[in-house]
Amino acid sequence: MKIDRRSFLSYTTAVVLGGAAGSMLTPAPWKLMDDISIWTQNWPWTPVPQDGAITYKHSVCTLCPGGCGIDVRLAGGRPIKIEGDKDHPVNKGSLCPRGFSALQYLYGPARVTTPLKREGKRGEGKWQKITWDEALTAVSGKLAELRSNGRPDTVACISGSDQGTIPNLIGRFMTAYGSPNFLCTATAKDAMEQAIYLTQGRQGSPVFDIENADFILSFGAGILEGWGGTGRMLNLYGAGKSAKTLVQIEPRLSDTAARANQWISITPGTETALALGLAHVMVKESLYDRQFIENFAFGFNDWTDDNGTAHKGFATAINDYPPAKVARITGIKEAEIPKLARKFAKAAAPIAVSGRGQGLLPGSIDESLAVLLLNAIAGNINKKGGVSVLSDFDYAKWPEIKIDETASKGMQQPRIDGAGSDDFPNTRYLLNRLPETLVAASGDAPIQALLVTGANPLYTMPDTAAAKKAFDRIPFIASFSPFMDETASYADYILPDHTPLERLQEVPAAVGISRQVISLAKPVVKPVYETHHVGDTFIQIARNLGGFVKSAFPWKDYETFLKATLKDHWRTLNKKGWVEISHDLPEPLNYVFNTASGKFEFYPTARVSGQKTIPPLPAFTPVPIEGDPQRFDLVLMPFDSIRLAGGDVANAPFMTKTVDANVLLHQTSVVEINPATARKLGLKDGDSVKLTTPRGEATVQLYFYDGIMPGLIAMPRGLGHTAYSDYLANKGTNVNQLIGAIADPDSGLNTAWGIRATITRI
Amino acid sequence: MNETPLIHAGVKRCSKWQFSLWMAGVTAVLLWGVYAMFLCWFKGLNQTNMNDAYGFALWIWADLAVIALGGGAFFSGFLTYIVGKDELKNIINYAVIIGFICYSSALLILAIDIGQPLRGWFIFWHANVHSMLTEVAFCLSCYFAVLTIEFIPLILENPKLERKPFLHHLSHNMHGIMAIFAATGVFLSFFHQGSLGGVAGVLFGRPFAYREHIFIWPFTFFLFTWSAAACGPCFTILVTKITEKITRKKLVKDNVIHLLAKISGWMLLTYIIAKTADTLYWAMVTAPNAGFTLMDFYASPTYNIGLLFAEIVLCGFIPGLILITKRGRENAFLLNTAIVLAVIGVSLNRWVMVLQVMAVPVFSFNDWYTYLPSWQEVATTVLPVAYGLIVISLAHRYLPVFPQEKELNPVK
Amino acid sequence: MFPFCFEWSWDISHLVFMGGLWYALSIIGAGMTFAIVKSLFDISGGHGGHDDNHDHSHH
Amino acid sequence: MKEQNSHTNAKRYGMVIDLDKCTGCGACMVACYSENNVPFKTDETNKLDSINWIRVYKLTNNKPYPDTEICYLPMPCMQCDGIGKHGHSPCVSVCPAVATDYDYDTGIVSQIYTRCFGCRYCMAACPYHARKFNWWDPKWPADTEKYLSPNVSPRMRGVVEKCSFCFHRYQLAREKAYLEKRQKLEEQEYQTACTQACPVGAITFGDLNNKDHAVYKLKNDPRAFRLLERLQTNPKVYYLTSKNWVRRAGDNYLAHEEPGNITKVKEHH
Repeated sequence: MKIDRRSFLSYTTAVVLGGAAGSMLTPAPWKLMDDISIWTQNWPWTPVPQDGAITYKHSVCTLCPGGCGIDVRLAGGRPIKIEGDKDHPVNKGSLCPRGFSALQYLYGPARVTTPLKREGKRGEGKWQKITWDEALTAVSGKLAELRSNGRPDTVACISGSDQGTIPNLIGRFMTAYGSPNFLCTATAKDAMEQAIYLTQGRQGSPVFDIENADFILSFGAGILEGWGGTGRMLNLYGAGKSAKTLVQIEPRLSDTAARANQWISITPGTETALALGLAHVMVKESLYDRQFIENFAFGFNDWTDDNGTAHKGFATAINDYPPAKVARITGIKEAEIPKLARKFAKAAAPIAVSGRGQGLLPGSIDESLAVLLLNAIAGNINKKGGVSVLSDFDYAKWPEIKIDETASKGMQQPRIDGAGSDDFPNTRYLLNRLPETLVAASGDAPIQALLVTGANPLYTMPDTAAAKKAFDRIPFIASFSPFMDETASYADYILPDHTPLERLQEVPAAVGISRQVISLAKPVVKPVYETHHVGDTFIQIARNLGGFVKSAFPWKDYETFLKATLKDHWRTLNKKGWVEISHDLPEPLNYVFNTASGKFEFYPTARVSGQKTIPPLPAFTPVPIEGDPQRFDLVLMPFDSIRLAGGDVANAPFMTKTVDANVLLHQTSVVEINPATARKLGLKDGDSVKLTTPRGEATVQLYFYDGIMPGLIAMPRGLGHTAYSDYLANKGTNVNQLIGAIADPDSGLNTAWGIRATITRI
Repeated sequence: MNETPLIHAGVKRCSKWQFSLWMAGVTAVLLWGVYAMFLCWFKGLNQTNMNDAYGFALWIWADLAVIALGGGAFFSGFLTYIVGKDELKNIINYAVIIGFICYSSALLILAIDIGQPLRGWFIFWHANVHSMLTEVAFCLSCYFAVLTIEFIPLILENPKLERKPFLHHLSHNMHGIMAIFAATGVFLSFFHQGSLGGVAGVLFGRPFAYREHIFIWPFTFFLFTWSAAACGPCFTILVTKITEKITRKKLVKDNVIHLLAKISGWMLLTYIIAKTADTLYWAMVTAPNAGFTLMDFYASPTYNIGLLFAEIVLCGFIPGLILITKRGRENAFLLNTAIVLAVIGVSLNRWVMVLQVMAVPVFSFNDWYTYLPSWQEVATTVLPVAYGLIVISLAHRYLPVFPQEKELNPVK
Repeated sequence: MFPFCFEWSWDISHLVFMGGLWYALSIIGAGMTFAIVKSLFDISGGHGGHDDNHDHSHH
Repeated sequence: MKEQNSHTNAKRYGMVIDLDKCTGCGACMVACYSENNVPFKTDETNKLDSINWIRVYKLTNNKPYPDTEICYLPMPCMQCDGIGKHGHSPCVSVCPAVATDYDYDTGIVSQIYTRCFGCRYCMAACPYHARKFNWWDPKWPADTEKYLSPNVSPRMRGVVEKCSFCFHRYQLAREKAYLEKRQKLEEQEYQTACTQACPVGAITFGDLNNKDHAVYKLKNDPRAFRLLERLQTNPKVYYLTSKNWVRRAGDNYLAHEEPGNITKVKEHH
């Protein structure tokens, strides 16, 4: 056999092919392929979480005023999971979706990682990173300049809260500096506090002993959706310890209404009439607490004052609210009203609560008062399972502030928002009045510098666009937000605070709970970015300003200040995480009323002080609503969802992820409408429509929901952000933008529960 | 040696320019598909409009459809080599080429369709023998190997290649044992066509797809194999007819076509009778057991009862009856109508067994799921069509695909 | 696929299924090996080609 | 898919969800995201491409105002036992690459992400839509990867994932018990993240075979039912409801059929 070039090639090829084919029958190439394949799939962008020993740290969630205890799970010191703290007296392990998402507030694209100085136009989003020294110098410099001009009162501070050491430290700073303009976001609590003050003459937080009640009559309160502290309320509901019976009164089948024993739909804005109507039945049928009325009530029956003038009492006044009339006003079946009144009155421990949804908006004083009086005639004041007042935690007295002449002059100036003035003597803060005052002022703006901390007014204020315009008049805005929120993104300087899991602070009292529980939010991780505790920042600014302002802050830093404040409690708090200060509730009834009469005033005499002519007895006047009914045939009502944060702290990406497509669809808010209403307008489920109110317009999509009163459109709060990050911005519509504020004639607080609206097909 | 022409002597082919122009056009479409394919590979399946409810969509339909239509290869092979219908040797080459195109396309589409193409071989390596898809993948790849083997001798008969002694011998030797390969192909096809039927039929969580008792085994298997055997040859005839139209030449004698058509007709008719029995049992027993009425499955505007009618009567009984009658299949118009209907019918059946399975809501509180393919999905599905045209064009131009061509079209 | 993969078990389903697979693969492999080897043998086996009068099915 | 004989000692972990209690707050979903390193995108409103191991559905009774009722229905993976309770769940038997498997010791259906090659046959098989596909590369922007749990491996694009009943928690509990030389796990030692997170305690979790576990009794509650029972998927997730319309919504019924009567017959299949 001759081997030429060709056959040599053929043989070689055959050998190579044969060898290759042969080796394919061995595991080697396959194993190799397996390894290569696995290796190629180790994509660098698929993270491999670092392992480490699992430990737990206890802390308390400060993402809302609920004050829930949390357990933070750490792996090698890295926080990896939030869980509810089963031992914490407030929430006993229950936690809301926001609490579970807390790690997404610690990390994420919404955070401000260093101090920033605005470049370009306001809100344009162009920033220059600056050092803390530069940032503090800039703010201190501006404040020093205004002070040296003798106008410290032109500095305002907007805070998310006025409870606890941080807001108090900032309040102290404002006083030492010389400005009365410490403003705070108002909530339903403010209206309840006023109702309590008017009837009982006491200052303090209203508390509802849901723990011991057996019948809850809720006037639209989102009992299971964030009202009264989410963790606490959900825990009570789950443990079956809360009321055996829940009656929910609101025009929309909310999640609370869905779980209630009875849902009573009511024409929105007429809740006061129903409360008075129920009182009417209870009085007529003698279903009230005689003992309480006889011994501790003033103005229940007709009375004559010292001048001999006869006054109608509450029992007479409610003659105006017979069931037939109330049924007409509220749209509730007439027979239902006495039935409900009897059920309420005959329950062993009934309680009536108000505050729409999560109680983010104050609402009308008459309504809060009417609901409180309903509790009173049931003899439910300062009783187990009733309504009482929790005095603010008695903080250790700090050294008295010495103020200089400039500060003293400044403090004598009237507040920018008119709170506490003759018009609104009982109101502490009226943030919603700030924009109009700013716009109305001629010449230089009455506010020259604005400090914003723990609040996001450019998102939460009614008629947000108008608020933004008003803020344009303020030459200097500094934000202390840890997040690039709407207000921070509109500021000139951002001096970022720590986020809740990095920030030391105490939580003085959980909202609504009838015991004084102080918890300590301990940092679970060292600050991740170049942020400063807002308390330290203010102490530093005070030091920079020097003089009396500086000497008002003798503490090295916030931690020293907090320890000094908490004194004996510090050790317990540091060790245990919370301390329950015994509070003897219910207090003996004769001790608790600081009214002129020394009694519980059904006829609140405090309401007649000043020049105002508010009829003292609660009466039903429809809570006004903006818009011409001829032009706007429907009513837009915001609602709160537990999966959406509607207040100062916005959603974490995880929360938005839970939101259903019938709430948000891509970039568009989905609004609920009764199918009957929509069909009348010739609209279909899923139609895109233009929603117009007197304050603005938005493109929304319709969702046919049978559980909403015809004629209404419901839109969730908490969407429509323009700042933060891609995970939140430009998703849906901010309902606040479509609704203006309506001032309560008594308190000046915002009562707008909705606005007239119309929809047109696009 | 370089003087050997690429094109066989004695046949007429279009000019180089005409051919290049045509190929350029088809290649452009192919490249569009290739671009979409790379998008899917490098960016992931977010390029598609599939979703968690529609995990199987256009691609899986295309897979099932091309495998059914490519069934012409195994069934013609079966008839030719095993049954011994010698006339069919005049069309078997083309059936093999079409089968090759269909099966390679199916494999390509599968490679695009899976989320982790680099792990595609796990289906072999970590095989779960209970999964229909494993059986499909195994038989599909083996049968593709068989089709390649069946195609190779034809390629080797290109005048230029045939001059190389090794290739010449290889071609000859492969021919010698072709019956064994064909038999293996038939064996494999029976399995994977059947398993493809099982793919939907075993889904007991999907009442629209699920079949019980003998209707799952052997019926779902039988129905798919039978329908592929019935409609695959129809597709072969259809493509032959189209090729004849385009080349303006008669390529296969009528008696060959009529024989294949007649066999297909009987296959189709028996299939559709079995399918009707299956549908009746499913509609009257299986579905009601799960709480569904037949009309629950056809309650959407897209998926209405007309679809069932179209599949069974219009594209089943009618073409079946046309093809079994001598007058029907010998009338050009009726024959063409019947083969087109049969091809549509089997494609429709595969569509229903993939997309409607996904569309039907199983929960009473869910709506019908809707799906419209993205352009990337369409492009990658058109890609095999362009690829097929290219292969057919090349094969027709350079290979002796139709043994009767010279006889039917003598070059003057 | 192979007995050394951990999914493998010596049960009836594996034997039938994998048996079928390996059976098909063997036929394909053996057939192709036969054709290739025979062709190699044919070209190098002394006589330059086979009988050219064979009947190709499609001629 | 190797079946083991020790059915008697085997555990069958399952869940009972009280729909009369669930308020639809979504805490279970968020706790699950966090526990299991579930990724998030900028737009998650298309629920058909949003990865949720447990999803809370909102059902309504479709009655007009004011007789409308709603009910929230959290739906994790049902961990089906399959026809005849042999572990042939709809998904396990179809996976061509054994990337999903039925564990005969716990009854939990696993998913091996590095084994899955993304054919999505299991998704087509699952009537509960419990299985989710990674259509995108998961991304953890701006340091968020720092909070990822080391106990659950993050998935990659192109693979299917689903609820595992927090199987890693089972493994950790078993490890702990082993170190403490214990054979048995206490009921509270192994609980899923959603069970633990539910702020109203609507979810109960445990061994359905163990008389001492709460789920053992609850599954026989007259209010108990399972989703799509008629398909014989044999889920290990039970639901409690006092409302007939909810029960009806949980399966398919012909017009004349009543929920209670149908399912009992099927038990013996």
